[in-house]
Amino acid sequence: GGGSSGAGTAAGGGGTQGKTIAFVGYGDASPWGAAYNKTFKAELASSGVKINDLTSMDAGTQVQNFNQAVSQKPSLIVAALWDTTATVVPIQKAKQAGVPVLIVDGRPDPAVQDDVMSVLSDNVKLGEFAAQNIVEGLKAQGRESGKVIVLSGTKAMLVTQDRMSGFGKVMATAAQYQVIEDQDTNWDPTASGKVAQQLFAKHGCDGIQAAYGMADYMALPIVQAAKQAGCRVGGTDGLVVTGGNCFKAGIAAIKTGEMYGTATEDPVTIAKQTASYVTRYFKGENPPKSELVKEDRVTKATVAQFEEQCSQA
Amino acid sequence: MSGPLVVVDALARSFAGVPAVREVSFTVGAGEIHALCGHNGAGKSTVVRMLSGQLAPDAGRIVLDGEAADLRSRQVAQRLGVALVDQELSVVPALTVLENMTLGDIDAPLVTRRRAAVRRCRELLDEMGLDRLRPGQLVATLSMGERQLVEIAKALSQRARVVILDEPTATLSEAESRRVFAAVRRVAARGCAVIFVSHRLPEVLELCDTVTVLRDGRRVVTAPAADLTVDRLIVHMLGETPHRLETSRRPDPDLTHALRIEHLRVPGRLADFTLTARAGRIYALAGQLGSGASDVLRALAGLHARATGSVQLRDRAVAFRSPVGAARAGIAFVSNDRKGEGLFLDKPVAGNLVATRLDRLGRGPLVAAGRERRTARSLAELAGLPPDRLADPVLTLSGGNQQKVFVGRSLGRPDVHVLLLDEPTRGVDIGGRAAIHRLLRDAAEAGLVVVFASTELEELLELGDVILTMRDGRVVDTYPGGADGAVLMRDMTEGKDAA
Amino acid sequence: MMSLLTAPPAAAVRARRARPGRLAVALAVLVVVLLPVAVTTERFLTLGNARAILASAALVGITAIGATLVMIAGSAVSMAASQTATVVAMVFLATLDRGLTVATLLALLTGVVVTAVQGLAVGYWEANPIVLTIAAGFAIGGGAIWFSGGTPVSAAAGGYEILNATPLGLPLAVYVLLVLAVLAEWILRRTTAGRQLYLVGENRAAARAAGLPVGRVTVVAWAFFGLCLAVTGVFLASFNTSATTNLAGTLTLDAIAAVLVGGTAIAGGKGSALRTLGGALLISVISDVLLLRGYETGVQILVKGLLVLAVVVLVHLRGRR
Amino acid sequence: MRAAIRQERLVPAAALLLVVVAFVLTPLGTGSPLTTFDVYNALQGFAQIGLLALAVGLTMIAGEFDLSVVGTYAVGGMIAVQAGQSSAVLGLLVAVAVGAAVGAVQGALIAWLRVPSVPVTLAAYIALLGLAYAISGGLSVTFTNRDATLWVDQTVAGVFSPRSLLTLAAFVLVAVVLGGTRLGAELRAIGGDRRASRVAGVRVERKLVLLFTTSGTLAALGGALLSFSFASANPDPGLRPLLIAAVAALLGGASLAGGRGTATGLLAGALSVALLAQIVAVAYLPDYSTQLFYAALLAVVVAIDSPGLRRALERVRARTRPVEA
Ligand SMILES: Nc1ncnc2c1ncn2[C@@H]1O[C@H](COP(=O)(O)OP(=O)(O)OP(=O)(O)O)[C@@H](O)[C@H]1O
Ligand SMILES: Nc1ncnc2c1ncn2[C@@H]1O[C@H](COP(=O)(O)OP(=O)(O)OP(=O)(O)O)[C@@H](O)[C@H]1O
Ligand SMILES: [Mg+2]
Ligand SMILES: [Mg+2]
Repeated sequence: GGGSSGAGTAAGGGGTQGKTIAFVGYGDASPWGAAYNKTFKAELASSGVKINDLTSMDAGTQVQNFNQAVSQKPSLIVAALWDTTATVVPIQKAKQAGVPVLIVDGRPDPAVQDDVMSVLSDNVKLGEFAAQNIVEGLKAQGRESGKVIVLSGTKAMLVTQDRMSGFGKVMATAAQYQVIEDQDTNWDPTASGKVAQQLFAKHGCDGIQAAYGMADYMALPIVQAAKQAGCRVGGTDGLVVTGGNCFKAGIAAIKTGEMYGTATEDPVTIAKQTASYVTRYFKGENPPKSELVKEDRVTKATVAQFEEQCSQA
Repeated sequence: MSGPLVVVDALARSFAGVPAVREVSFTVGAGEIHALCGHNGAGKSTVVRMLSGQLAPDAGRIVLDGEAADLRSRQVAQRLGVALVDQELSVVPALTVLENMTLGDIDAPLVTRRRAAVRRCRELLDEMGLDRLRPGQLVATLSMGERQLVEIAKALSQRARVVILDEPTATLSEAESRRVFAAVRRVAARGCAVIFVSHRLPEVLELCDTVTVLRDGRRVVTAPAADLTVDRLIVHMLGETPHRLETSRRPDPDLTHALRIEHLRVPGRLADFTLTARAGRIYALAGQLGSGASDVLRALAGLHARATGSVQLRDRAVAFRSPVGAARAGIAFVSNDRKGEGLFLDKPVAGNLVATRLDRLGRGPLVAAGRERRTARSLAELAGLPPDRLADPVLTLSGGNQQKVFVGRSLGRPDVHVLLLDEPTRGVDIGGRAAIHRLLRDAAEAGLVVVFASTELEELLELGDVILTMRDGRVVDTYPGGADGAVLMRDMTEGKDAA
Repeated sequence: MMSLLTAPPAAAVRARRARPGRLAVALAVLVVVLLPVAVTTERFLTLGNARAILASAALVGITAIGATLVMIAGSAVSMAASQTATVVAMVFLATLDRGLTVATLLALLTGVVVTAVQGLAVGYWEANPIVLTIAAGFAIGGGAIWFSGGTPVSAAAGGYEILNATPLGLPLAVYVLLVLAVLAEWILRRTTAGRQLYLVGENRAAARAAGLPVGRVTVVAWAFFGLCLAVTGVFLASFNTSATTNLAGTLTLDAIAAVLVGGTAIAGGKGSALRTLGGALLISVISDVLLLRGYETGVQILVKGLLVLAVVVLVHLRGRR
Repeated sequence: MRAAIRQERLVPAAALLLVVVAFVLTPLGTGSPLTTFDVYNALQGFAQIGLLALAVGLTMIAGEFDLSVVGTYAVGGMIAVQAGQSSAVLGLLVAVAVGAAVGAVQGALIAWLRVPSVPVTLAAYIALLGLAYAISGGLSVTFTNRDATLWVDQTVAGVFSPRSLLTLAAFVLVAVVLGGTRLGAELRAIGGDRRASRVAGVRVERKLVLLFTTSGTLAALGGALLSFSFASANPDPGLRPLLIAAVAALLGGASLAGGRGTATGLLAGALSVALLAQIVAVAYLPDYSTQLFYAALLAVVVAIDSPGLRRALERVRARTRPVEA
């Protein structure tokens, strides 16, 4: 077998026929996961690759399932990680057992970065896009200064941390706009709505000019909270809101002007790219060890272009 | 050993400023069986709880074997040799007989030695006549009487110097009581001091050496049992002689208002029961525990889902397999378990009195507050309850008054045609008992069918217009009007065969 | 005549009760401690903040009002609240294309039916409510994924915006909360079913033996709870404009906390919807003060937990005889 | 009535039997034979929830319900990782000590002030969650002690790991203590009838404090071992571990009404739940099917335990066969 690119050497090459993938992804209870899983399976349906579903919804089960996958010696393990550190040892075990691993979505722990292949969302970029949306939106309103709040996903996750680093980098280039609050709302729409309500009470409409909700389903509650607090949203002087992980309702909000923009990281695109990576890998085409999915910034100007892509989830 | 084993010296205790026990003193010698008598709320159990380490006295002291004892907890009391049968049944249904026997026993080894424990348990059970029980059996599977006997056996088995029994025989049959008495006598003969609380005055006089009578928390008299009679005891307890009830026996000839019970059966409990009970009369079911008397009532009240047979009231079939069906047909039930199956103890007296007629106190789904208040007040008057207590939680009432609330709840309801009462005066003193009997008599006169079950001869004779003796789930005999107590007792304990 | 006779002892009884209990003292202490902290917090005493406190209490409050009835009826707590609200939200959004009224009715129906069925089992079968609702939570959650495939449900049409209206500056949900609280209190105090709820909750065996309609009364409480859950779900849906499986977040425990802080007895028989409203607001005020004072998330949750603990203990000390 | 004694043994035995049979039969569906690794992995799953199930189960036997264990689980894991970077044993000890203290405080409130356990432990859960957040800044904390991580999960005798063996040992210890001393009966007595136990002379308050201290200790130990195994500690594990532990305890024959349950039953319950998860993994069933299985199993527990349902069935039977000799 070829597979010189992968960490494992056993399975690469020889075509897709008869290959098995142990798929240790996010469970269907996560909307992102559901869309990803569906697309990924559909893309590989005709290839003759057998996919063993070991998806799950929490870190503990995932570690179990990862170990289970290793023990079954599949041609490839495809995994999306809930807890990056918890999967360090399982990944090392896979390496010892000669089972190649492909990590998708968020990057793995740096300790095992070199032991795996990866198709990653570009989370740093996604953070940058969010910041660009905010800076652009505020500038378009002609503001000399502005205060920004951030309601982030679970801080414990590398995904969140990477996005915040990209976000911070861009915000640093526009010093007139200042991040005044950064609250962890745990990827929980209700929590982000509640915290937003309180932040508008704390700072008043005048005290907040822009908001970043790390996913569209966290940004939309911010919009509602602002409206309920009597603050203007969008337009020439209203709140500038940006989201992420674009999806249908977010696109609709951008069209109506309630959200300034969002960014992709839609599951369908990355699922297709993963499927293609897997195919290339099995066919011995030596795909690069790590691929980044091309992420895009979505604003009113480009919304039409991404509507289709963002409406899958 | 010189002086008395137990000295109770000017013991006092109040609750929320209201004295329950005032400067009570008495002594009990080794080998003596000492009775505490008094009407409900006289303070007997409060004394017992202070002696057994459940309650701290406000004043006074307890001297055990010449040494002042600070009974801070049940454990301390047990260590000082005080064993207790509480007024409330205190075995744990979730445990086996054996586990209950050793539960909380300070002498039980920390690490269970099972074989020895089983043997000892077996002996104790046999002594109590409980040879049918297995030590490994869950207490949940035992009858109430058996549970009580297990608790008594446990207390008597502890290496105690003082044994206190608070109404141990209230749920026991005559025969079972005999066994308990024998065991108590054995314990006393061993040199224990026994303190015995009971409302059954004849048994008090029979068993005990000395009697102390309490009234309103004060000691009225202490006297040798030999010098007392039931009547004199009653005078001490009440301060006067209660008038006996004269009974009126005017049957309502109108059979259309009758309750017709045909072939009522409850698998394993009631073999076959048929009765036509007329409005205006009081039917007494005489039977010891397990005779089926109380099962007749429970089945009629809808509490036996497995009951079969046919029941008609006023010529209409009664859906008697659920309490809602029975209630809808006009049957009201007063259980023998006032706490568990009767009152809403945290709710005020007024709320309890109207609890079962809320749907009739207003228009549609609403309760009319004024009507509710008026109804509660008139019911309190009817039942002879102090009107100033209407807003207090029932919990704060004495046992007698609680029972009046329980009975009063079913009175004056046009939709109730049948009143079923299981042990209507359990744990109620003589004064309260007469009041409750009066209530039942009035209810019958007002045209209700009244059926009650009791194990007490006096009550059966006093209240029953028709007495049915029961044993082993069957009716032994029926006595319309007047019966001989001795005959009743024989029917209940031995059935007809022995006659 | 009667009142003449009874007046003195009744007064005495009242006097005995009127002595300030340990709780009155303790609650006073709490207020004395909280109040200065609150009023010295910058921006606490502003209209906007009052609005935020009310708004953030609204959804948890609505669920808690329903949960109060269930707890009073002796059915303890439901562990399936958040899953039920989520499913209702999905139904609402998915059926919006049939019009707002139809969608709302279908959503309410879903909430009531799903919850009342559990009430049937608790009321008529005497099923253990906690075990039952853990099972129901798993079933509803798992079933929702099974049917939806995990895809988030977006609004099938518009029309829901009216539910996000803010008449007089307050979100509609706040008004609904107040209406439901008053309605629940009225049901509890004035209707036969409400009064029977307390009796069933205090002593179920006694209520049964007395021939009270234990099953029916329990179902009424659960159905009302289902209605409240459904209302919560509908507002959640229109607030978030789409429903994911984690839409209702920590609603289950938040609602239970509000009911308990309001002093309703976990064992049943005692409680009040208005006090639950107070409990929801108190928790909301606490979170608000902590947020305004700029504590980080962890400290916010920690202090909130400790204060809830303090209130629960205080409330309990009063309830004890 | 008699069903009561059988139930605490019947339910766990039936649950375990059912799941074991299903587990053994999975090859029929998947076509690949079971391996010792499958058993090892199931036992790893058992190690993950076992101590939590034991903690919850013990409180259930005494008629209480400790919601806070999942908070102690999180805090225990967090502390073990932070204090155990240099010495894992030290971390473990500190975590367990904190867990015991947290449990003791709650036990004291519940016992001496007689506050019901659900309100107290719910509030404590919220506070503990906050504590875990506060001491970690809301971030997952990485455990750098690689030796400890490798040690706890190394294979022992093919199917065990030190982690699952420690968990089993805890069950055995509890079983011996409850079965061989007065403690077992006293715990059930407290759960069955608290007033009667008090009258009988059981020191109810002390036992409750001991009980909650134990449940705090077990939960913290469980959390610590899990963090060691994951090489990281997560400040918010969510409610799921608690619910699964409750499922295990209920399948283990404990009842929320109290007074019922044994340590061996709880062991069977925890093993059943772990095996079930393993079946779902081995058979590649979708993740949510575990939820549906739990729901179905709990539904059976609910049905067995519903007196009203039993009565309704009896009523139907009495009506359909009205007269019998
Ligand atoms: N815990 C308590 N709190 C308040 N009052 C109490 C308490 N216990 C008893 N009392 C009151 O003290 C008085 C004496 O009660 P006690 O139980 O000693 O009576 P008793 O003689 O045993 O009556 P009975 O024959 O009904 O058992 C009663 O008025 C009772 O209501
Ligand atoms: N649990 C309690 N809490 C507060 N006060 C109590 C409690 N139990 C009794 N009391 C008070 O003790 C007093 C005496 O009680 P008790 O029950 O003996 O009254 P009673 O109605 O005269 O009894 P009975 O009808 O048996 O003679 C009552 O006035 C009552 O207020
Ligand atoms: Mg009195
Ligand atoms: Mg007494």
